Amino acid sequence: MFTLVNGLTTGMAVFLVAAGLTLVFGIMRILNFAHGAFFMIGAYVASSLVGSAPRSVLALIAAAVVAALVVGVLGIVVQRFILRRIQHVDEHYMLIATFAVMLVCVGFVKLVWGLEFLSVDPPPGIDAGVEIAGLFIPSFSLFIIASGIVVFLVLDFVIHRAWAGKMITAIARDGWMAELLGINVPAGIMAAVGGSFALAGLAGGLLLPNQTLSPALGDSFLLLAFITVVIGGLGNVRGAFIAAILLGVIDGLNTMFLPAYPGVVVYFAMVAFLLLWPNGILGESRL
Amino acid sequence: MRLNRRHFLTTTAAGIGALAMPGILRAAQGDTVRIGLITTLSGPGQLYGNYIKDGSEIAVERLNAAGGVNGSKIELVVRDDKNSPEGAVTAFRELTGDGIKLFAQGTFTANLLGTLPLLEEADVTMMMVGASALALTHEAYNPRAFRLGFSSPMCFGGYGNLMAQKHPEIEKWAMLRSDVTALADITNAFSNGLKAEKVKAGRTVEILDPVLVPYGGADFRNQISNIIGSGAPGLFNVLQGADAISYYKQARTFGLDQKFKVLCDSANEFAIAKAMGANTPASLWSWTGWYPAANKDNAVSDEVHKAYIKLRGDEYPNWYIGVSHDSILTIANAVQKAGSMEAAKLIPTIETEAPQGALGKIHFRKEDHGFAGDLTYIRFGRDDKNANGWSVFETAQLPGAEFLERATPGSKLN
Amino acid sequence: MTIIRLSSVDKSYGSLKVLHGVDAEISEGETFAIIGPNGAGKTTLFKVMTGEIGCEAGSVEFLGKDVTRDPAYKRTRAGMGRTFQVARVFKEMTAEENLIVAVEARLQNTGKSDAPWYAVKPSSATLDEVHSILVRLSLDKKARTPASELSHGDKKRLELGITLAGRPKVLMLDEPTAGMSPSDRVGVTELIRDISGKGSGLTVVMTEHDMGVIFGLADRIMVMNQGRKIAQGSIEEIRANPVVREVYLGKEAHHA
Amino acid sequence: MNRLSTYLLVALAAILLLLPLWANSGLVFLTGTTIIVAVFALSWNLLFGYAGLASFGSGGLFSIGAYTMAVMLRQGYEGQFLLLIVLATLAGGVVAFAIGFVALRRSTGIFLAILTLALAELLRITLAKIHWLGAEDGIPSIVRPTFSIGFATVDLSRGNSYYWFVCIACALLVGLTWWIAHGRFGRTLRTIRLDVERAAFMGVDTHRYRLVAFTISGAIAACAGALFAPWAQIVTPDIGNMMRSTQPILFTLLGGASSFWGPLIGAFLFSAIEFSTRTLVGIQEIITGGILLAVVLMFPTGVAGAWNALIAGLSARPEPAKAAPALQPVKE
Repeated sequence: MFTLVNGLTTGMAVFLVAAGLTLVFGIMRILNFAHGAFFMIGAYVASSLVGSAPRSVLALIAAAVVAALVVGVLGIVVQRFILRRIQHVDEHYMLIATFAVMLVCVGFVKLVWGLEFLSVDPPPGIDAGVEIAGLFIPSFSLFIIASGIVVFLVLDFVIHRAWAGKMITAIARDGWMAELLGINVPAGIMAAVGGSFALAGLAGGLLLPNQTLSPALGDSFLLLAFITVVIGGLGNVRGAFIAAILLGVIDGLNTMFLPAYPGVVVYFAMVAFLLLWPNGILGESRL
Repeated sequence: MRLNRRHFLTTTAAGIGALAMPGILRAAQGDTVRIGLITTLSGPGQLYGNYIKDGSEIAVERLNAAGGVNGSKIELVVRDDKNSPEGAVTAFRELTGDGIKLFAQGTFTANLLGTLPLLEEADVTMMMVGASALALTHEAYNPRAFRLGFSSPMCFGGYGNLMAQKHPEIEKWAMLRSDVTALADITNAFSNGLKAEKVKAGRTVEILDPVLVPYGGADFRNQISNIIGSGAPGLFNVLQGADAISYYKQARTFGLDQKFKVLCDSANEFAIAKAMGANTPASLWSWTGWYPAANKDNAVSDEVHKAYIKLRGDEYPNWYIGVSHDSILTIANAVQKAGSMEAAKLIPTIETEAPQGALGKIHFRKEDHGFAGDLTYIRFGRDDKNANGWSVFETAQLPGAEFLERATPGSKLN
Repeated sequence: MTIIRLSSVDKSYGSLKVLHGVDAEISEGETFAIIGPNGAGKTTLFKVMTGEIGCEAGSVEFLGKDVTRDPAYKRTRAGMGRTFQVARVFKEMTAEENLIVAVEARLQNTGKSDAPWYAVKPSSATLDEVHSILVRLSLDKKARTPASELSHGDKKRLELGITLAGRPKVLMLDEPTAGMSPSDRVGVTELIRDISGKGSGLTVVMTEHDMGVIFGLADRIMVMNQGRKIAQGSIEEIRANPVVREVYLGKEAHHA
Repeated sequence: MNRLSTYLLVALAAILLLLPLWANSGLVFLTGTTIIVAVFALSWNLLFGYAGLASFGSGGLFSIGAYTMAVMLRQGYEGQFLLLIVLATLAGGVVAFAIGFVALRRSTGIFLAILTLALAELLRITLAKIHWLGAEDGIPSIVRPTFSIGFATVDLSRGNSYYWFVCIACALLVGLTWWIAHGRFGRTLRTIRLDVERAAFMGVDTHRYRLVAFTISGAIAACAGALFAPWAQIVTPDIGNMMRSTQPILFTLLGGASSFWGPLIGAFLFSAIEFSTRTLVGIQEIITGGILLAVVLMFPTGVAGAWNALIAGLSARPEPAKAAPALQPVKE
């Protein structure tokens, strides 16, 4: 039972990171190698704002939002000056470009924040634990789970219900037609891209008290987020949500039943998923 | 860590100079004693590589200020091993190709294993900075290399011994380590040390199998609940760097401080307290290779400490600073005494000399070139009275020679 | 002699059923056209014949053999050649290279590869054949032009050439004149008639929107509507068929 | 290929062969490493640039070759060195075939990429757990072998002889890959990358061709790994990590995927950048990332693409000059 709650926590943490990744794919058709680095920058920005001990949950959320804005702007800059220029060449050059952006981001973080570890504590209110049905659950876990669900619901609403989502969907499906319908396509793409990158920053801020900040932070989530995005179906937010929960629970069961090989079953699961559902469990989505 | 601008600019300028004129290194060869330093200056190991570089540079500065070696200045040529054996080999071959015969190298064992077989061919004498893996003085023993580091049986065997002495009442220990096979040496050494001392005192102790954690993971809650569920009052934690801090952080909400009577960290020393500040665990032991406050009567230690504070503005230097300083010092001292840079003369000199370093007298065991310095353990933790939120409560020292493993140069230790 | 036989073919995309028990028999040597309004299921039927997609029920026979489960490449080897609605050629290759790979693929498939195993360059026989196809398609002046730089009509020609290089028994043409200028359209129609003329023995199956092209080429016509076959016969019979007049010409008269 | 490029290639090959006679031994080592990873990148591009399949786990196959060689040399089979190379190559080919057999029919594109990535990571984790293979620290002190080939004894342990052996072996591999890529098989593969359906409608069994390409590419990657083991004289599980798998991708795209020589150009360019910035320690990521970005933005078709465009531009220039001979001042 506890394993399930933990699995859910891990899953939601991964989903927070994967959400932006899958959206960027849905809009621009690229696997963004720099996503982990953006996540890391979000975390560092937020940590500079709240210090090592945030005063309240609100302060943490506020810092996460600012981090999201900063990373969103950074994302737009990257899109405007790098990705857009090579958009029409070959999608694989986008890959190499995001890889290069990742390297630059890591170098940048090392120069600005240094190499020493930084740590931010959960703010008062969610730094203890609660007992539910005889089960001790850290309240920060609940915070992560809640954040994940809120982000998912908001995204799902925006994509499938709200006007903005329909507009973006129209652009992603057929840019020419969208333009004909009077949609400002470049502005729409800009907003969507900014929003997707901002999600990385938001995740960085929200997960700040979860782990330690170091220039290697980006790597710890990137691979799991990649796996989630692929298993869920590229560009498919609902798929990523389900895949993240599955991965979290699988990882939890891994530590319970196969403690000598931590973190290994996830790979087997991924290989199996890919062979069973080569297009992801919910299929690829062009947003 | 603040970026030291002056330092950054000089390295950059030197780099650009070297780019523009490849011959510049050769030109400077004349009457300087050149020491090659190969360490990890990119990727995840860079944190430790930077300490090694800082410590080595402090050593060079101090030695040159004191007149250098037999009147020649020491020049440190620093290269990045790119976190890989082939990166280390590239750097090593480049520098030996430039005529450098004296080397200090450190951080990862595999990178050292890559260069050790090449020492003979280039007539190199090498200091293995801070290296702890057994292989280096056993199956991969090379007479031209000296381990200025603490072997796992020594520092963690001593650690177990110390804990058995300090807490004879604890009869059950839990252990935790990253899923890195090489770290098994550490948990084994700790439990052996613990058991040996217990047996001597006529008591028994139960040591649980280590709980494994994926390296570089982000979420340790499952393992935390496993460990807490074990009911052991003592915990030995062998996670590294960011993993360890994340672990303590996540474990805090589970009431880590209340669940364990004794918390032992393997070797992260002040990195934990510096990151966690006022949320550092209430009390935590850690091994360290060099702690200036425990070496009060050692003038060299004080000077290195002061130089580091001047360089980085940080009062709690990592132990690598002291160890890397002493590595350079040992080489310089040997060159001075032997009056030569040939390994044939340097090796016996290093074997017999015992220069005063930051860690104390630097002396190596003749058979396998292992180092047996003092072992230092510190206990620190949360302290609201101190401005930075934590302070050091006690230190303990043990003579390393008592715990150094048998010398079996050239073959594996059983 | 029947060369292709479709027996009660069913095909659905998800919950949408697009083919309802379609039967058809195509005889050797004839030019057979499938027509119908948009969404009638022409292209789907075409794809079921070529093996691009499978079908849920029914069977496809080619040259007297059941090929329902055979993938496209096997049907191609057995003698089915196909062109696409929007010409698909290998854009990074020159016109000549496009045909070289096609000729070599045929030689390989029929086990008649004449170049030694170590050869890098195509054999001279291959090059001769390629040249003769280029001449026949009036593309010999553009042999070294990258296919991506060819005009729309030339791409169609080249694609036809790739298909012909496979020496098919049946030529499957999916809207061969779609999106062409009137002059190109005439040229391609001429070309198809030239290739499939009496004596060539070549069977042609085509879908087409342009009635002029169909009436100029087809021996027999099959009309589809809403996934069903509603009529089949010669041009005159189809013209006279009241059902066709109602659902097809009636609605689409202004179109044609 | 045009004449100028051919001359350049020959000149470069000559420089590489003569390098140990004058260059610093670190540069020689780096060059040897680069030659091997360049061939590795070439094997990857056989899959990517010709069959249209992107593998993110090629490091795993490199690792299989390297470990096979390291283990066999440790077991004392150095006398059969040439056979060991063949054995390692076969090992890579067999593993690649098995993976391709299961995976290729079901997944292509990004899914194949991620699948191969996961498999390579699994291999790395497994290798790091096997004590017999040295766990994380790998197999050190690998000998450079001495063996006899009937009439003569070849001693690769001395001086630069292994460097020259690597040069010859890699030249053979490049030649083999060139032959595969430019012959009928390569032409057919290209059609599969350009339009897989169109290729099928020429009667090409696209799945089989892809599987064969996957196997050959894996075999060559493993062969490069086998050459690498005695070169570095140590293998560790990290030899097949994610960075290794991204290496050929970077090299290929940097050099130009549409050119056969692209991966080689990319590999040498990348090493040149790394070597010339080796003294700028601590800001390596920014330098490498910045240079990559600059190259991608300036030469979006890779260096080979830019070079070919330059050559095309140069050879096209005389024509307008012919059209208007007298009045045109020559601007160079």
